[in-house]
Amino acid sequence: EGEKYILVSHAPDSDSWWNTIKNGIALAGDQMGVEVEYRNPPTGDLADMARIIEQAAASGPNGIITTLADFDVLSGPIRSAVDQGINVIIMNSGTPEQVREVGALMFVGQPEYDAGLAAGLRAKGDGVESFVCVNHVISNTVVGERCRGFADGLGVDLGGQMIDSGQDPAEIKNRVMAYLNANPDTDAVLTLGPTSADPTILALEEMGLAGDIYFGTFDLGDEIVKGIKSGTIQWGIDQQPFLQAYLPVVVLTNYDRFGVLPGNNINSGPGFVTKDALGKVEEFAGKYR
Amino acid sequence: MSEANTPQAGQALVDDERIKQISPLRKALIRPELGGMCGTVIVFFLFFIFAGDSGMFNAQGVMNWSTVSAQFALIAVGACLLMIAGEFDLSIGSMIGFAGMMIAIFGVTLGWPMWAAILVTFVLCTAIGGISGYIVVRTGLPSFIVTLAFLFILRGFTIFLPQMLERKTIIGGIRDAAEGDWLAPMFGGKILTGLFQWMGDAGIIATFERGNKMGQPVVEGIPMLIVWALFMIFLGHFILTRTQFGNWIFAAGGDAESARNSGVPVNKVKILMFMFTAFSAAVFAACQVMEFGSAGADRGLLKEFEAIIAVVIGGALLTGGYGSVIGAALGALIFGVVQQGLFFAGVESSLFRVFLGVILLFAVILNTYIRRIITGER
Amino acid sequence: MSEANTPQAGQALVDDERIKQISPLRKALIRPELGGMCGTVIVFFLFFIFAGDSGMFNAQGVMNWSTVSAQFALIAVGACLLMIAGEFDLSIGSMIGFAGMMIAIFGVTLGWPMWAAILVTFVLCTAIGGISGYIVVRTGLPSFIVTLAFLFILRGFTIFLPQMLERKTIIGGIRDAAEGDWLAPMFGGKILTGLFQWMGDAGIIATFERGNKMGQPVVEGIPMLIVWALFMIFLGHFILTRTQFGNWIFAAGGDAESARNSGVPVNKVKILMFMFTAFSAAVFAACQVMEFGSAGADRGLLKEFEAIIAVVIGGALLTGGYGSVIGAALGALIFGVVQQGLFFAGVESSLFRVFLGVILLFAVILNTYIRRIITGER
Amino acid sequence: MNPEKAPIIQMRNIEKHFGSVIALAGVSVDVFPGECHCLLGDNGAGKSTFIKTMSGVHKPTKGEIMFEGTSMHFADPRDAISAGIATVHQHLAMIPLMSVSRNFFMGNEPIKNLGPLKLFDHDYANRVTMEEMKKMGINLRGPDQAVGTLSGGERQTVAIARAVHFGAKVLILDEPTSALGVRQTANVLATVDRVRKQGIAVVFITHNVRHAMAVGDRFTVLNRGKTLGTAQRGQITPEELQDLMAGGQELVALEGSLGGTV
Amino acid sequence: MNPEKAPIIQMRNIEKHFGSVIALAGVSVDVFPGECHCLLGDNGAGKSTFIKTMSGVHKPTKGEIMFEGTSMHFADPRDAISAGIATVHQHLAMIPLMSVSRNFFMGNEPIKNLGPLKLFDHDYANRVTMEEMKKMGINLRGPDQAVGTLSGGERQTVAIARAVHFGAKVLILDEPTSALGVRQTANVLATVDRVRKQGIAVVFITHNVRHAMAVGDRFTVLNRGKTLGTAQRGQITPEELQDLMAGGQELVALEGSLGGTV
Ligand SMILES: Nc1ncnc2c1ncn2[C@@H]1O[C@H](COP(=O)(O)OP(=O)(O)OP(=O)(O)O)[C@@H](O)[C@H]1O
Ligand SMILES: Nc1ncnc2c1ncn2[C@@H]1O[C@H](COP(=O)(O)OP(=O)(O)OP(=O)(O)O)[C@@H](O)[C@H]1O
Ligand SMILES: [Mg+2]
Ligand SMILES: [Mg+2]
Repeated sequence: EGEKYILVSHAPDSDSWWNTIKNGIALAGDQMGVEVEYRNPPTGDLADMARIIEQAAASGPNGIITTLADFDVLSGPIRSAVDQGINVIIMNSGTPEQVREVGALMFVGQPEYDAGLAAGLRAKGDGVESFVCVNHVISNTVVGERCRGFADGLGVDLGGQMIDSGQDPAEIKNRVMAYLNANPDTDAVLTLGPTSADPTILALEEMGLAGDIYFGTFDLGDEIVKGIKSGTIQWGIDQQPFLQAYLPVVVLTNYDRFGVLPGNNINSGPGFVTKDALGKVEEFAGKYR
Repeated sequence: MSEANTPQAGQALVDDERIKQISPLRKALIRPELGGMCGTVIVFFLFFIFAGDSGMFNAQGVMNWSTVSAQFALIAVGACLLMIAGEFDLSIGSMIGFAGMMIAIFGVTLGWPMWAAILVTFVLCTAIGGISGYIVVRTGLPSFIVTLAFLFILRGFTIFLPQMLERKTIIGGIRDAAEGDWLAPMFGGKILTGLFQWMGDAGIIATFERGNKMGQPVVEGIPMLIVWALFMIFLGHFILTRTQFGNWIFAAGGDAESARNSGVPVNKVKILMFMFTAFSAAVFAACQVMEFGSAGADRGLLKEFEAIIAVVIGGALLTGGYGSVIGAALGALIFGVVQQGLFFAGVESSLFRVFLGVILLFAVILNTYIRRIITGER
Repeated sequence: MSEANTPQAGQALVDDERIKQISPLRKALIRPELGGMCGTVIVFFLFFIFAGDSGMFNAQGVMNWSTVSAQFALIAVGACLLMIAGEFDLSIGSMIGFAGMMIAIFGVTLGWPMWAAILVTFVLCTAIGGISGYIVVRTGLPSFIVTLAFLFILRGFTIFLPQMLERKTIIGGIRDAAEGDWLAPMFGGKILTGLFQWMGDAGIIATFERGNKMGQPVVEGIPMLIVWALFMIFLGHFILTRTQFGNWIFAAGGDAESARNSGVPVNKVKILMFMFTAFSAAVFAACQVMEFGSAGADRGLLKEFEAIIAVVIGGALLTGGYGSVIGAALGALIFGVVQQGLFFAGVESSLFRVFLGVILLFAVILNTYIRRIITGER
Repeated sequence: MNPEKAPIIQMRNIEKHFGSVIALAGVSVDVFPGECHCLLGDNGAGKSTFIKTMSGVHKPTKGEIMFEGTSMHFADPRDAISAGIATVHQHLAMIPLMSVSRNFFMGNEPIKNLGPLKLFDHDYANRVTMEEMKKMGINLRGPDQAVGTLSGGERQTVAIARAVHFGAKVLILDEPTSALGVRQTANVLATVDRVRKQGIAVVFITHNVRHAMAVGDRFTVLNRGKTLGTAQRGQITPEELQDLMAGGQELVALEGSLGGTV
Repeated sequence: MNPEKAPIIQMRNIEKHFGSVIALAGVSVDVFPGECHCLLGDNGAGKSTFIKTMSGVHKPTKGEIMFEGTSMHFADPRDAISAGIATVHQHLAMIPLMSVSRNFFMGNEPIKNLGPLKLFDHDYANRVTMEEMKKMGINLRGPDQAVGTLSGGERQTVAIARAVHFGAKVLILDEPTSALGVRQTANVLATVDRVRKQGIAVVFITHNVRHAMAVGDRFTVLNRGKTLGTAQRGQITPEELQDLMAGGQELVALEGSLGGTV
């Protein structure tokens, strides 16, 4: 009872996707009767994140849940936490090999590149040949991997198809419109999260392309769900962040209490959310989905 | 006092053999916004050449960069007046995020009628602007530091409040909540839709050729954002050049001590300008949340720099006392056109920042040169 | 000149009936870094109470906030000297990202030996710092604008170059490339590992309890980052207070025109300080990439503000001519301890910004008060 | 000077403290309409501080200001200006980046009402500025010329012209001649003389005994925040005044060649 | 003055243009050791510009500067200072936020070598500052007192003391007395006299004929960037000098009461 866990993410403060994570750990914490803290580098600087992991280790928790956003940067601090006797579970990003290498117990989530790749393969199957990837966090090194994966899945060169949209919704909207105006033969739009998806929906509506152009997005949110429902968006890739947060807490608690541990990594995704399966998603988007 | 010119009292300057004549044409051209005007001409010229056939100058394209420019202009007007009054505000961006979030919290989370949410947010933001202004004039601290503190404080609350209340950092559903409200369309609506429909029907502007909007004109109407921007530019320009208060703004920024001794209520002027800046940030935020239907904790990031850049490109002096609202508006236009134009022209988008930096450098060097001619500064 | 004190030449100030006496104790305490000292004491006191049992003050915890503080201190020293010389640099953060990326591109993408990559990067960054300094002193533009331009230009290249060369915004594998290099450990290594091993064995500090490092001390040694920070603090303090050049830095920032008339080579001093600031950013970047093994396009975001905040908390005057390196280092310590301490204390992390803003405001108000006493400013 | 008239300003026992500095320790001075009242004294004697309390810049720590017989409390310079007190401060209150006409009317803008809006009446301002400057003997290139392009002497003249224009009742000049050349000085002194003859009260601060003797009707000497007394013109010789200004002590003995020249 | 001596500085046909402004249009002046050479002239006549070319702040557009008989090109003020020319500028070159001793040695820091390192010799600086200030009659609280806490007169005195200390051969004073009270002025004039008698050449700028006559050996009047000529002491009356300074024309006619007082 009263074990203490810390979840360290790589996301800047304002990133909305991580809310679901916060809600997930809050719920798991309540249910298991443990204390879980959420920590992140305020500006999303991975070097700061490494310091936070070190700090987390120093405060002597029972376990740490963290992402492996950049193996080079984070493997050192994670390994030394493991060496110190702290149980570590990797969530969200990382590969099974890397997870093994840092000595973590297991991995819950789905690597960004692979998710992109899966999406690309799916789009290729739907006949997509060119696309534009709206990257609202160009300087964030993790999220861009999705675009690369998608391009590789399609089997095309990423080249200039990833645009740096900035984070201002009006600018995102107008940049997407500018791109589509200048490149009218673009087959598909890929957005990397609610921040870029919401204005993109408006851009497509305004250009009369909504439902006409192939539109996929990562991560869910209110507007995305509405978009899927109305047919503007073909699919949203749901990594089910709730699981990425909830399961590690449960697993760690049970491991600490009873020494039980699942035999393998857990894939929280990829879940392609399409028009057909929207009920619960709609209800909980942005909170638990 | 010793930087005295040769001519003595009683002799006209122009009679002075020690000063070469300046041609009347040159004199007529030399105005604070000249740099901005030249920049605008150059920028349009370049993009006509390099992106003329990319759709940048058809109806849709024009609306595209106009909207972006209007956004910049909206906050640039506030920042411009504040800068002329001798202060500046690094919290504009955070204020935008904060204002949007407040509208969402009041209107959606707390379920107030949208007009009430908007009005209360405006009052709140303007009051916060007033507080930072009050701290600046009372303590005499540089506004850089005080507003930097507010940059962090406001952003902190913008992230913390929705998390505490709604367990998420984006609050959506604002459009639904604003349905039927009388005030909301003042920010999120479009005007002249009839005119554009007619122009579309008459073939003056293109209509959609595919998709679910087939037959409708590519531009539906003029977004309220642009209307607000034009209104604020007009208002700012009018206040600055035509009213007593405008003279006080210049005086407060030119030399606060002298202005105070001459009977200008400098503190009042500065605090009011901080409030006006906060007000324009709130207008920006209101337009944004009404158009996009959601408020996010990351809205407005770095907008303070963009506002300052537009103002400075427009010829205002960072240290106050000199500048023009028209210049700031042109600065915003240049900024918007370059940013969108690079997309139309298909330039690698991450190079946008490099262009921005280079343009900024050239613009200020040009402006400094112009200003020295005007004011006889050395 | 008219702000004359009562006493006439020939009479000691202390004999003046019109000035109340200041107690010697108060006089001894009144120094630029006093605010920083008070702040440090308060901050440690508070965290002892609220986070004393959270591991914040065990070996590992101390090393944690020391490292973070050392990071801040490294760039704060450069920013401090530059600010005392009357200018400031908004491009510090972008320079950190740029420098790291250059090391990675030279060392990994182009495959140069690591020492060459590091040295060339240092030369390049220092030269860029020199260029912005040159532009500032030649054009007389405010450094805010010039370095804002460089903020965008450098960040633009930091994103653009790796994308062009490697099609990604992060370049890894630096640790492998640095294997066996003679220069790399100067930035990424640790010293005094023997001592810490002994302390671990002797039970003075905790050791790992399991895993493949069992028996080794939790703190392996002192990272070079801390060594560099201490070295830079010492160097900066020494230059500022003990050398002729230090006097020139104060003079250049206090009043450039007067200093120039008195024979101080003001332009040279300012340009050198810009170069020094760029150099400290490059050291920061080198330590970072060597420790973490990769360079990312988002490294160093907003670090310029953090540097400026640390310097200002440490008592320097934003407008130049006044400040102390020790103060800046204490500012960095406060900043680091508060940032990490809030984590240790388990405070909601989005509130960190709110704390930061509030601390900043209080610190400057306190420092202004102290400064007015010292300099007799009104 | 004009004993039959009542004083327009009476300053009674004015004290002013700045933190730990006591700048004025109880100064009383009366100023009559139509007289030129010279304020003299050492550096730091408190002359500028004194006239700043008179013009509403500082609020006195203690003491009373009577304006036209009634007690006044100026909250800020605007109050003093609208009561009819115009001041040319020692550090010129001119803003180099602004045009001459904007400077001329700074704080006193002419208003043209457009419905509820108060507009700055630029036409009026420009016309008046050009006229007033011509009266002072300065031909401007135009009313929109920036003050920064004027010479020091010209700026001083603008400041004085402005003060004369608005100074309905009292004109205060704080060391207007210290940085001026001979001819500009003569011009300023002539202006003071002219203004005084129009029945306006002038308060004139200077370090130069000769300038004071040239236009002054009464002389008040301040020393370390206190008055050493007021003398009528003709009741005091320049040498006595000189000695008083040096702090009421005999001058430091100088070389023979310098005696009596300062 | 000392015709047997060679001039220490000869300025020949100095011209200086600032953009479209011609500040100096060919000025020639010789300065001899041990003389006090007064530069007089209207506002904007170019006096400050002229001495700034002498002290290395400006490079002359045309013309030649001979120092001790050889042609000199001062690249910046450091060169002039190390050649032995010390200047007190019209706008004081003092930095209020810095301590008196740091200000005193600004640009001329005493060096203590520690191996290859050049250290600022604080002990020496503090000692010398205290001594020099005492010589000028000012007791500081300590050498680390900030200049900002000094009165205007005291600051002026520090600036002059500094110039005297470093001015091995030539001391240039640009309107040092304009803002000073009577006693402070007497003090400065006495200092000039003392320095001159030590054989140092003094260039002294003022608007005040009496101050000039008090200490000057020769008088050069500038007008609109040109010399109106140089006169020896005794060859010219104060009244003639006055007229010359007003631009070579007769003074504007003033009211009877003002005549001859400026
Ligand atoms: N840096 C500069 N740039 C342009 N013009 C200048 C500069 N410095 C001086 N001038 C101009 O040169 C002329 C001579 O100025 P200067 O300061 O030498 O006059 P001065 O004789 O010292 O006057 P004063 O008695 O008022 O001190 C003036 O017209 C002045 O405006
Ligand atoms: N704002 C202020 N804060 C603190 N002290 C001040 C302030 N203004 C003036 N003083 C002090 O008050 C005293 C009187 O100053 P004041 O300027 O009135 O002298 P003054 O007689 O005008 O001198 P001068 O002849 O040099 O102009 C001085 O000791 C000065 O330092
Ligand atoms: Mg005064
Ligand atoms: Mg001069």
